[in-house]
Amino acid sequence: MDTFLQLVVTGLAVGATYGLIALGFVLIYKASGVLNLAQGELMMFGAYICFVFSVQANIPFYAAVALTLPVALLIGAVIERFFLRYMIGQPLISVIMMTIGLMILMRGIATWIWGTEPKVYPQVFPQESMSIGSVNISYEYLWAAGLSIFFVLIYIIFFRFTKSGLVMRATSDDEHAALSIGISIKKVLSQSWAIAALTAAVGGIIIGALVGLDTTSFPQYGLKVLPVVLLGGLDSIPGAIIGGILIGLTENLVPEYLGFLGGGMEELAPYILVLIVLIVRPHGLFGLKRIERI
Amino acid sequence: MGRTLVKTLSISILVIILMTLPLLIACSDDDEKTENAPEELPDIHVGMSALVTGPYGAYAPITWGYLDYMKDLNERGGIDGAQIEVHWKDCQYDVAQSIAAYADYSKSYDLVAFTGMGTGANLALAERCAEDGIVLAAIGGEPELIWPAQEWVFASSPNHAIGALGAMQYAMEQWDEGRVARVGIAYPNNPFGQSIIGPIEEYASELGYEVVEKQEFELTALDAVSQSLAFRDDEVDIVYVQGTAKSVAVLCKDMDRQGFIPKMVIGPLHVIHPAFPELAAGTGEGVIGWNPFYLWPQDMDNESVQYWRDKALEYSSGDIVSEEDPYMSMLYMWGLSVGVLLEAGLREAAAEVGAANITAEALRNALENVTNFKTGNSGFQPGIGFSPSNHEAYSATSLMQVQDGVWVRINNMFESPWKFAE
Amino acid sequence: MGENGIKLRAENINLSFGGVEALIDVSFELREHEILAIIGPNGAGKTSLLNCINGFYRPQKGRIMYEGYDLTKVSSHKIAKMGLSRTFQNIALYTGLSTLDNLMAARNIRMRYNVFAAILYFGWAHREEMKHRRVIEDIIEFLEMESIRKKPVGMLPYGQRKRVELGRALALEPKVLLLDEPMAGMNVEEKEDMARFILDTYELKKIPVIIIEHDMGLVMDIADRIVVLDFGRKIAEGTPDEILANHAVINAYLGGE
Amino acid sequence: MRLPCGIINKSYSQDTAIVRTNLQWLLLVLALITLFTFPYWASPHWISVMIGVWISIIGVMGLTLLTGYAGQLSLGHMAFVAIGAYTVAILMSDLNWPFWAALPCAGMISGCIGVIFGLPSLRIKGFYLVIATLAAQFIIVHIISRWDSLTGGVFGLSVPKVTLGGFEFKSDFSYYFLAMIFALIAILIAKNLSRSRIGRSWIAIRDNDIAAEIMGVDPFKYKLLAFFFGCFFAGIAGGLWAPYLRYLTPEQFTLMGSVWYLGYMVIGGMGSIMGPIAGVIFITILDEFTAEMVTDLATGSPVFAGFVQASRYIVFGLAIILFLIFEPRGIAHRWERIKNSYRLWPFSY
Repeated sequence: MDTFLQLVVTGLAVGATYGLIALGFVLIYKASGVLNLAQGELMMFGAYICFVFSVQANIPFYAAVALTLPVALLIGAVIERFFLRYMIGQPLISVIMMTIGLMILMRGIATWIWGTEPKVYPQVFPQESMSIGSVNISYEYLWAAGLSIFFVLIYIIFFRFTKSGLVMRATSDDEHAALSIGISIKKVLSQSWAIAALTAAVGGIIIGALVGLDTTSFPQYGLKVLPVVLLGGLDSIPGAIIGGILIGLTENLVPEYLGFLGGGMEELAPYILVLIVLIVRPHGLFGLKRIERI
Repeated sequence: MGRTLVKTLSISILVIILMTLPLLIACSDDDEKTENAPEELPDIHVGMSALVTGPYGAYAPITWGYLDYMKDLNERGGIDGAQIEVHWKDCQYDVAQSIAAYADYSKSYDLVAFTGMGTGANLALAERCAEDGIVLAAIGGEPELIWPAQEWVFASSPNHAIGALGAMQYAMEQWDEGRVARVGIAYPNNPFGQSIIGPIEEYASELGYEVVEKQEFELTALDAVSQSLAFRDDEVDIVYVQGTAKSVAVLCKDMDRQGFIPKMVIGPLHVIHPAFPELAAGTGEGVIGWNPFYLWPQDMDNESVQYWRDKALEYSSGDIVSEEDPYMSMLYMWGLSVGVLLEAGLREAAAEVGAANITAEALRNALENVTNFKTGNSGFQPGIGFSPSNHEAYSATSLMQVQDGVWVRINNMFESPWKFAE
Repeated sequence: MGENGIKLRAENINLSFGGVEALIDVSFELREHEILAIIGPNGAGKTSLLNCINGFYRPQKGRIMYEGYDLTKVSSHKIAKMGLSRTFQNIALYTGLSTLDNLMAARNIRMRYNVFAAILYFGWAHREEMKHRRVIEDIIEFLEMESIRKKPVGMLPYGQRKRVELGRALALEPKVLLLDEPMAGMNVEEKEDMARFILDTYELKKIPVIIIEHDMGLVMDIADRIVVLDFGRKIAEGTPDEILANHAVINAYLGGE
Repeated sequence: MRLPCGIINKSYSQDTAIVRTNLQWLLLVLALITLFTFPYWASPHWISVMIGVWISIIGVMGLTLLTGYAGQLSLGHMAFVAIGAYTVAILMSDLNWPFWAALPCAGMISGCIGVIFGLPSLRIKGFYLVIATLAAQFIIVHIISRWDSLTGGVFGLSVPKVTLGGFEFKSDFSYYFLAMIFALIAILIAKNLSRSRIGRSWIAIRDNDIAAEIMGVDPFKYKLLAFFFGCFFAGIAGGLWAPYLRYLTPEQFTLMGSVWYLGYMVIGGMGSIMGPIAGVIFITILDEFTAEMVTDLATGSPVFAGFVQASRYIVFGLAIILFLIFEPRGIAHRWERIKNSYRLWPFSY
């Protein structure tokens, strides 16, 4: 029972982080209908920029994070303006290929600037852990989960109550209708990429604080959350966080209780789970199911 | 209309350039060949499927080390005047690309030796080399390549299992609790992770400890709670983690948080990265890793290390051998060690058949006669030697430990006590 | 064949999406030889009714009888094989294919050669392709589409795409033709052409036609009978003259009380 | 497709033929002569590169049928290549089957497993389907790397050589012909499928799946057929890789490999048979070029090692991005346009 609780707590915390990363995918999908495979690279860039500020420029960590966010916004907007803008109206799969091109280019630039050696943030989160009964929860995971949930709440508020949020929601709902009431789609696209890059940067910083940075394995965390995105539904913000938590739990509980199926089940279990869920609900748990018309 | 025309033209030109590229490249290859033709002694050709870019690009210093060693060897006069020509291509750890490079070089030149990067590539190359009769000068790594000794495969430095066994021996020497020590292994499911399990388990019966828990642990895992719990529940005394600096740090942190502190944590040579103590945030204290070379800040005044430090700056690879980055320096040395192996074999072969007549067959036979070979500046590793039953250059390692947040060498090179080869 | 000259009979169709009721208790019948128009304001459920006939929507209640089968229990592509063919309100062509191939794609259900023949192509498959090509060329000629035969339909103007759709529907060799606003968004000239094609088809092939159309003048001209839908209910049925005189219809259209 | 002035179709079969004009016949014959004599005049380097090209063309052709024609996005194609490769390897080494019997088996097994992973496509559409193929990628490679007794686990297994009568396909020289002939057959089969009722039905499903079903295309049958052929081709490609590499390890079949297959297809142009051929050739040449560049950079004067390590990524990434910006519909599309403008020259109407 203790083990179970311990794993549940870890799963929740790691899952919340997955959820935050998944959010980046969802934001871009909602605005432009594109699955951005370069999300892991956006994460890496955010994390490294924060590294530059906090370690190389010796700025206190939280100030460094605050400085990173506008840079990340800018990176997102620049990528949209100079790369994705040319792909408007092209077949979707070409657009996905564009994100693959970006993924390779960004890896190259990061390797060029920061090399392949692992880098470490100064100690960000307290290393101690808190004990509740027999369950140890490390502050590190608590912080990661807390920050993730904090950001998700901010997004929900942003989309509910701000004008830009409303405009972005309107656009994702019906591009033509949005166009006809004078919304600039280009502006919305650029905003959503900027916000997605910001989300990715926050996710990258959290993961960087958990396990350290490098240019070779770090981008893999981007693709690792694909099942999360699809489980929650490609266009659902709460879906991203709930999907993240479900996958986090699966990854932690499966090796313990289904370990007899062979090692490494934690890698497969998310995919199998998502596949089963999708067969029952083809648009994910919270994805919008549109009535098909002809 | 004008715009589409420009677009059409530019694309057509691009296509034409791309179509003619192969021709150009093919021609440039020919030029190189004719340039080198008027030498008196024929060149000795060796090949390499190198690793510079791609997802495993972190291992690029190995390639630099190897290339620099060959450059240095040529500057020192080659093998009795015969120059060595290295043919290499960046294969990105990819098996198919490595095979293609091998097929190309082995067909185009009279190769005496080839070097591959990556387990899959080396295992595949071993078969081809054996068939074609070309020496495979392997870069450390995989015990599967040399245990048992294959006719054409020679390893330049100790493999993962040798290091692991050396570290286990040290652990047993320190063990004084008067009962059988319980060992847990965490490993990723790839050749790097799997290759140590068999040897450690077999070695256990000899040294009197017991492997009680084996946990899979991915190199990119975000947390290691379930592994930590498993080790805690099984009351493991010694944890062997086959991982990178990052993944070992994740495990150390999570074990610490679960209030489980094993007597000893041992990692492979990848763990002795200067960033590790910081990555593990204080929980890495006392972790042991092994190192097959004499190279650490303490050893920077080592004559040989000094020599290579200068050479690395002079040649193509920049500031690689330095106090700041001993891990990169170690990878560089790893590459150098292949050069040492080849030099040893080629010198021996030249003595036997003359530098002009060195063939792959001659190199192979010569290598098996090498004993305790050291070049003037190869003091970064023990002397190397081979026998028909042992194709491993040497099987000595030294151990490093994190003390007060930095890696410190805790013993000198010592011969790993136990070999599969014999 | 259907009893008493009835080709297709819809009985008490009820269809709802979530809480929204799209069709409520709609019944009608299509006779062996007639053009039946379905009219009604936007959102009255006209297209939904056709979608039910095609098996794309499954009504919660009711049945649609055709040649002794209940269409609500047959899958869409089998319904097409049974001879019900249609055009779509928002053009639903295969944009990546040429006009010719769009029509040939519809011939799929009449082709017999199997996968292995397709792999070899020469021989059986080729012979059959050529046989069907002849049929398609007749339709192309009939609809006067020779000049756009090999153009990708994605590049065609709106009016021509509508025409290609009609051609594709005819390529199925239908026994019943369902046309969903075939003349929407066309100019007068194009409408006249299209009306002529529809009437010619009707005369030539002797098949019943269901047509959804907003242009009342046109409907009155070509339809034999009219069914009027409003908010998912059938409010009237009859000959054009009867419909013109029907109060419920006038109310629905003019918003009277 | 437009024809040069003066060419008149006299029959429907003439109108649908692949090779139409004398010039085309001439080009075809010249191309075939070039391909068949290639190993006699090309350097060993380019022969080995071309073997890779031929085999990749087969695999990418499968993906083109599945994704380009039938519109079912697949991110797990490499896994089916792996099935083909391991099937051939195991049949040849454990059961001593001849290659010629093992290869069709590899295709069939790969195709059938592809159909199993294609079943969700009947309910899941668009990007959501990515997960089914992604699951295929992970599950299949997972099983291969753990079924030690059959596949040799993570350490892999070696594959015997291909023999025909007494002849051994040992050198690249002979293997080139083997790979090329299978690739040419694959191209022909793909072309035939694409212009038959099956290809048209696939495009119908891709362009408008609802209309396709209402107009009589059975989505169940044709989607699964697409998965079967897509994976069958992948299996054949794998089956040809195995005896060429002569050693298989699970790490050869990565997710990035699958992503690259998509890359070949998109760069070449989806939905055309020319596409995969052009895409594979373009990316392979680019790859060779960047590898050459790394060698040049590193053996020249002292350079910044970090840049060398990054150079291949940067050049490759930039090339793909620029290509997509200027020609998002792929090389095949550009080729068609060049051809058309050439044919109409000087009278463009």
